[in-house]
Amino acid sequence: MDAILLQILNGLDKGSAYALIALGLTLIFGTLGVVNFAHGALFMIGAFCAVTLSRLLSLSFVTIDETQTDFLGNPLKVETPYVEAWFGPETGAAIIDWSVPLAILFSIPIMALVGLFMERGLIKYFYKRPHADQILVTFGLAIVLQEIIKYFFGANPIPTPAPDAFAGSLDFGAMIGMDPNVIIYPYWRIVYFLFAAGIIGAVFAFLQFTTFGMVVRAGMADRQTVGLLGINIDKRFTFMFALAAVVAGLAGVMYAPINSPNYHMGMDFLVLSFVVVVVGGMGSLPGAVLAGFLLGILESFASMAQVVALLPGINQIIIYLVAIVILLTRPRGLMGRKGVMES
Amino acid sequence: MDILRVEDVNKSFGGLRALNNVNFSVEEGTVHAIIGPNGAGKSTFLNCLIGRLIPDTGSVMFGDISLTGMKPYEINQVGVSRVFQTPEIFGDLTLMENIMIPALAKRDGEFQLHAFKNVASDAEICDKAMHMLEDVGLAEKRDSIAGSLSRGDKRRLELAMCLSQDPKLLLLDEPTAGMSRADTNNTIDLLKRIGDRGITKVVIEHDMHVVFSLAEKVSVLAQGAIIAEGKPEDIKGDPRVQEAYLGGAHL
Amino acid sequence: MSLIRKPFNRRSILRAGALGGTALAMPTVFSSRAWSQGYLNEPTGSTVTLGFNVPQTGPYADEGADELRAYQLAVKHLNGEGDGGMLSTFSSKALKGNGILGKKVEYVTGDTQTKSDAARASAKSMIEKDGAIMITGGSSSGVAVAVQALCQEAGVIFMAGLTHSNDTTGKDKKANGFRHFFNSYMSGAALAPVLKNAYGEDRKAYHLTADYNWGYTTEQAVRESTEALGWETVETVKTPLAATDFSAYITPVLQSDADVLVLNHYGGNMVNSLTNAVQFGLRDKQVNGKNFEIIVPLYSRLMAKGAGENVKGIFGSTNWHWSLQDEGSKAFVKSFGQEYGFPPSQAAHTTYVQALLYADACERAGTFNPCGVVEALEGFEFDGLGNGKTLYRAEDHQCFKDVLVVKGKENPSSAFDLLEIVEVTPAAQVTYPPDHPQFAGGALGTCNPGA
Amino acid sequence: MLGLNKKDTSLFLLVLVLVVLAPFLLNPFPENSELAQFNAGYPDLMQRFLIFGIFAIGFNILFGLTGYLSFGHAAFLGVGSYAGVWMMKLLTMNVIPAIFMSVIFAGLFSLLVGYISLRRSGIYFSILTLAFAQMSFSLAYSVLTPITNGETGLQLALDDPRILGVSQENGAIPAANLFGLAMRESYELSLGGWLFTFNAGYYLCAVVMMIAFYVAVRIFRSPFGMMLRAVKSNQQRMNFTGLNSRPYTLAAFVISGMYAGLAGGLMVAMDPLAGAERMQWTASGEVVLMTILGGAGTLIGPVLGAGFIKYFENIFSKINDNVLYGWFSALPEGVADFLVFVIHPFIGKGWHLTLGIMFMLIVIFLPGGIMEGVERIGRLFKRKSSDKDSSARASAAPAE
Repeated sequence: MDAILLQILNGLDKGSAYALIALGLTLIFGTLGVVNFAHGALFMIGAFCAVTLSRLLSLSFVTIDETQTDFLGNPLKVETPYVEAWFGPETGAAIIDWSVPLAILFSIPIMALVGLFMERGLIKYFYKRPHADQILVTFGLAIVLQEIIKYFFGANPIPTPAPDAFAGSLDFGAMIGMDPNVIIYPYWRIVYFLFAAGIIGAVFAFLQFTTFGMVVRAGMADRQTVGLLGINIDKRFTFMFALAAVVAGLAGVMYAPINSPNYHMGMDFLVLSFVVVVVGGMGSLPGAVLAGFLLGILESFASMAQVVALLPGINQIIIYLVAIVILLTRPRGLMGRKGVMES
Repeated sequence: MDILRVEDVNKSFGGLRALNNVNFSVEEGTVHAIIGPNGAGKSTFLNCLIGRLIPDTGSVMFGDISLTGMKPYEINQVGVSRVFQTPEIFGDLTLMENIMIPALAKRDGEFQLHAFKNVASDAEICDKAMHMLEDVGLAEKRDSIAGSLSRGDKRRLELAMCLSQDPKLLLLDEPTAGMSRADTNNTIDLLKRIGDRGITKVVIEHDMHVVFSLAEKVSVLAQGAIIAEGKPEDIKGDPRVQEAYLGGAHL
Repeated sequence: MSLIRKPFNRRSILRAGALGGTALAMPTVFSSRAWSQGYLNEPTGSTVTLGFNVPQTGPYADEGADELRAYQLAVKHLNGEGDGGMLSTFSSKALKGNGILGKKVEYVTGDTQTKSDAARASAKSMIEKDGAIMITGGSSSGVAVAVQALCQEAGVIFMAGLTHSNDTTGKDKKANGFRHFFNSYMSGAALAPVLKNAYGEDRKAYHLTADYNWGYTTEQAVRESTEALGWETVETVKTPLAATDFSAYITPVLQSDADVLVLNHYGGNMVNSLTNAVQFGLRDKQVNGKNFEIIVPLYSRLMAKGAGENVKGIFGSTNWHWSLQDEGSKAFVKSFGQEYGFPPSQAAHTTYVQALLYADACERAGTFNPCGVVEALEGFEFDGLGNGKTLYRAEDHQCFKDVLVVKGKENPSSAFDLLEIVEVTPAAQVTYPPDHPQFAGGALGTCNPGA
Repeated sequence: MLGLNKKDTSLFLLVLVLVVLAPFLLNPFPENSELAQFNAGYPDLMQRFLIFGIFAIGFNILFGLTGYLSFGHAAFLGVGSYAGVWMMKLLTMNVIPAIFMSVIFAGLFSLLVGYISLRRSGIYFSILTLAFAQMSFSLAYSVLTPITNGETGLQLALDDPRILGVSQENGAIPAANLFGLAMRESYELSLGGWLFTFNAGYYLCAVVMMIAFYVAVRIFRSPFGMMLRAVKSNQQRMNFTGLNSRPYTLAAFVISGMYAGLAGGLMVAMDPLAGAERMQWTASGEVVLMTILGGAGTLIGPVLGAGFIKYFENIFSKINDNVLYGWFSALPEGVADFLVFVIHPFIGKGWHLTLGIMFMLIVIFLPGGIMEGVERIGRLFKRKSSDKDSSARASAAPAE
């Protein structure tokens, strides 16, 4: 029982990452009709926003300490971050400690700009091109982006811890009257889940309750008609692309403490998030969210030792298996409209 | 003798009853027109005939073959061809190829793995395609890409594609929609000419000029049901038809 | 960064005889066994070309970059430039700093991409196009085994780089291949006594194992050696290589009554699984009245860096560490540090030493002929290259030397000071008979000079 | 000739000449020159050009003609490779049975995958094939290790049975051969400063690839090929024309799967090891890139695309700073340093970056791939030589 509860928690957590990426992916597909293989790279860039900010905050000046030596026997160079010098050691250390949450603010303008440049500089020329061309050019872009990141940050994962306040974990079991230590869950993962839920809610509310959102939703349903109404849909779509980039980027920022960011983390998520989008239904926002959580939970269950003992290797293929079954029985996905992308 | 007999066909989409107990038959060798206002269910009806839609109830008999439940290509293989309202052609292929494909389908059946034959050296099919193109006056464009044709030419091409299969029954969905008067007349002439080959035709048409020039019998479809049937001149005066068209002045 | 300014001439003089414009057709020698006629890619000019095949793209690119740095340093030292590094501490004095056998050392580089296929393609191009006489490098066992087999077939020497799976010198051993790195068995054998001292004899271990070959051999080695001292293995679970979030594998550990978690993971897998395990508070847990502990059998400094704070206090084993205080290690750290500004990783040490050992073997054999080199390396005992007295065993071409048991440092003084040496396990304690069950099957075959 | 029309015959002969003379054409630079770095005329790479050429030709039969974008073709190549190595382990080192079984197994596997995946079209079909390929890869890498040898890759051993051959000769695994002619046997020809290598394996690949190319041309020009193009153009119309598109697409899928198996079989014939990574989705993506880069739906485009990518992978990844300094050794030190600094990110470990940029440029400016570029240059040339041709373009046709 508690094992199952824990796996559901795991699944929700993993699912919220899938859902956030898939949400942006399907937003871009639904509004712009573009299959964006570079979306995973946006997630990765988000994570590296966190890395960059923490590096910026730890920028240091060097003093030479004659009393100590480094590994070569030379006098030790002691690095002191500027923020510690400016705000005093304690406040400075706290600022560095909180670099991941601070990176949320830092990443929003950056991701919006990245999204803007991508859409205006490249994607907009591909609206009318075949999906294969879109896939190819965005795939090329994804490679270029990740190689640039690799050039500056290296291939090794870079630890980017959450603030100390979120270290440790919450004893869920004890809260609901079970034995202590049976169901514990890290604070940061709970934060991640809540954050994801908040972002998803905000995107939905935005689309639901603003005029802008209404136009975009109308555009998703029927682009030509909205265009005929004299509404400049292109500008709004550019905004949507930037928004999708910000959502992916925020997902990345907050993910950085969970898994140390590395340059290929986007590619690792790319295929999965496509499967999520297709299972949810191409162009369906609620579908993407639902499928994200569903696949996250299924994946968690499939990794249980008892399940693997029964079906060896199931943890490796469960997502694909689900995708195949869904596509064969319900080709439009869980919540998709009929006929989308069926060429 | 009836070549096509439709009995009690019903078709609903959600709550909308598109076809309501339709009974309909076509006599072999005749031209039968179906008219009706927009949304009367004409295209749905045709779609039920060619297997694009499956009727909820009722039967469609072609000669003594039941078409209900057959796949579109099977229906075509027994001799039913259709010209669509917006021309359905192979836009990326040349005109010759557009005709050769149906001709091959007619000769070789629904699937044939001719991976090593050279299509250009198949004299029978090439000749046939060439003749068809000449028939519809597109011979000089034989090597053009079909997608680049004008709308009128596309219609003629699609007609030629269907004719190259020597169908027993040809279904035409508004063959002159959107054409100029001159083009329309050309098409009427063309359809009359092919009438000589003894192909039974069912025409859905808006343009009464076309209907009265071609049809030997007319059925009127309104709100999913056949409300009148008879010779063109009888239909002209039928008050129910007048009403269905809500003062359709051109009657 | 130091750059060696040398025009790059492949096999320049080798073909000199044909330079007059005369056309001659000659059969090459890839397969026939006529040994006395020479051997594949015999250097006949004034230079000799070595092939450095390291991961330059993919997740191990940083490790590959460090390997390449070490190789370049080794080439410098072999050619008599720089401070000579370990040449002065090496017990064999055959190398004189004038290249190998008087020929200047040149090198070509390639990208293994950490894929068997790509690594073989890259090695082949070095052998076929650039005339490399020896191939070395790599950062995974799959690649090592695949390239080793290729070198055996082609008839060049392979010095294996980073490869920790038992199979490289076990069931997949080859006569033309040598491994300086330690292996899964040695990790288990070195760790077990230390773990017993630190955590006691009555422990219940839970293994998470990367679902591929290296994971299997490491799990087996650690399991067998810990069980031998009384530990119980509660559960072993295989995790997909592609996994990034290990929460679904970590939480069941909480549910079991295990009090030790063994992470048979390497690279990104290890960084993520360890980070996740620490996040889930495993280390703050008390089970069976004992502190819950985590063990990472194979450590590397680069991975430790990726895992950050999470490695603190966690035991593992490593091949070599820059804080070793023997003369050889000190000389190497100094010369590497001066060149590049930071201390070398174990990958750098392994590859540097292998380049030197190959060169030394050629000198001692008096030939580049792979069969001569194999003879010179088999059973070779030496000292002064770090890790104390070292033996290249003839039976399986595995290197036997001291193994380091390390632990994540609590108070690192720099970005490189992440591990502290807990114990230097003497070679005798990690030595096993060549027919040990974990290494069963396979045969060296005979050396192939490719000619 | 051989049932091809004049234009196809000349294309075929052109490819034949290129393939036969490749050892010369790919080694344009003398051995000792700095530019020798760009020579590609060594056996392994030349074999790879042809093998991936075959793979791409096959993929093009599916994607170029029917428009079905499979993201799982690498799985068939992988299955073919495994089948091939197993034949060499169990039966004989003669490559013929190995290649034969590769094609058969890949064909069977593609029949299974195709039968299921072709129930859907568009991106759903792509995802289905992707899912199958990723499952094959994941399982081959882990659970199926007893059959595939997982991470390491399936390889030959000294104690393999080899019923029709010998397990070992003088302590070595016997060489892959064609009735005694070892695949790795080479002849080298020194001409002035140039060195040319003629490799037995390469010429076996050449023969197989010419047959594969010939078959592809025949398929393109056959009624079957026309039907496949009809699938891409308008599947609706096809169905209403009395044609069952499913067996056509399935046949195309299986044929291209067999091509992939053939490529896999040749790969192990040249180098007897089958690694699981060849089944990964990125490997499938690679053949998609090859085909589109070269020009989908064209006859030789995919071969050019395959050559392009393999050249980058093998030549650019091997250029390091040391080599750069060699090139610029004549220049003043500062200039050389600067040039190396500028070029450094794009070579060696940066070859992925260069490749990514090339993809983008080609897709943006040449949607029809390299073949469109060739055609454009050709047109430019034509316009210059004779103005009267400028209007006559329409019939240059889609299938070149």
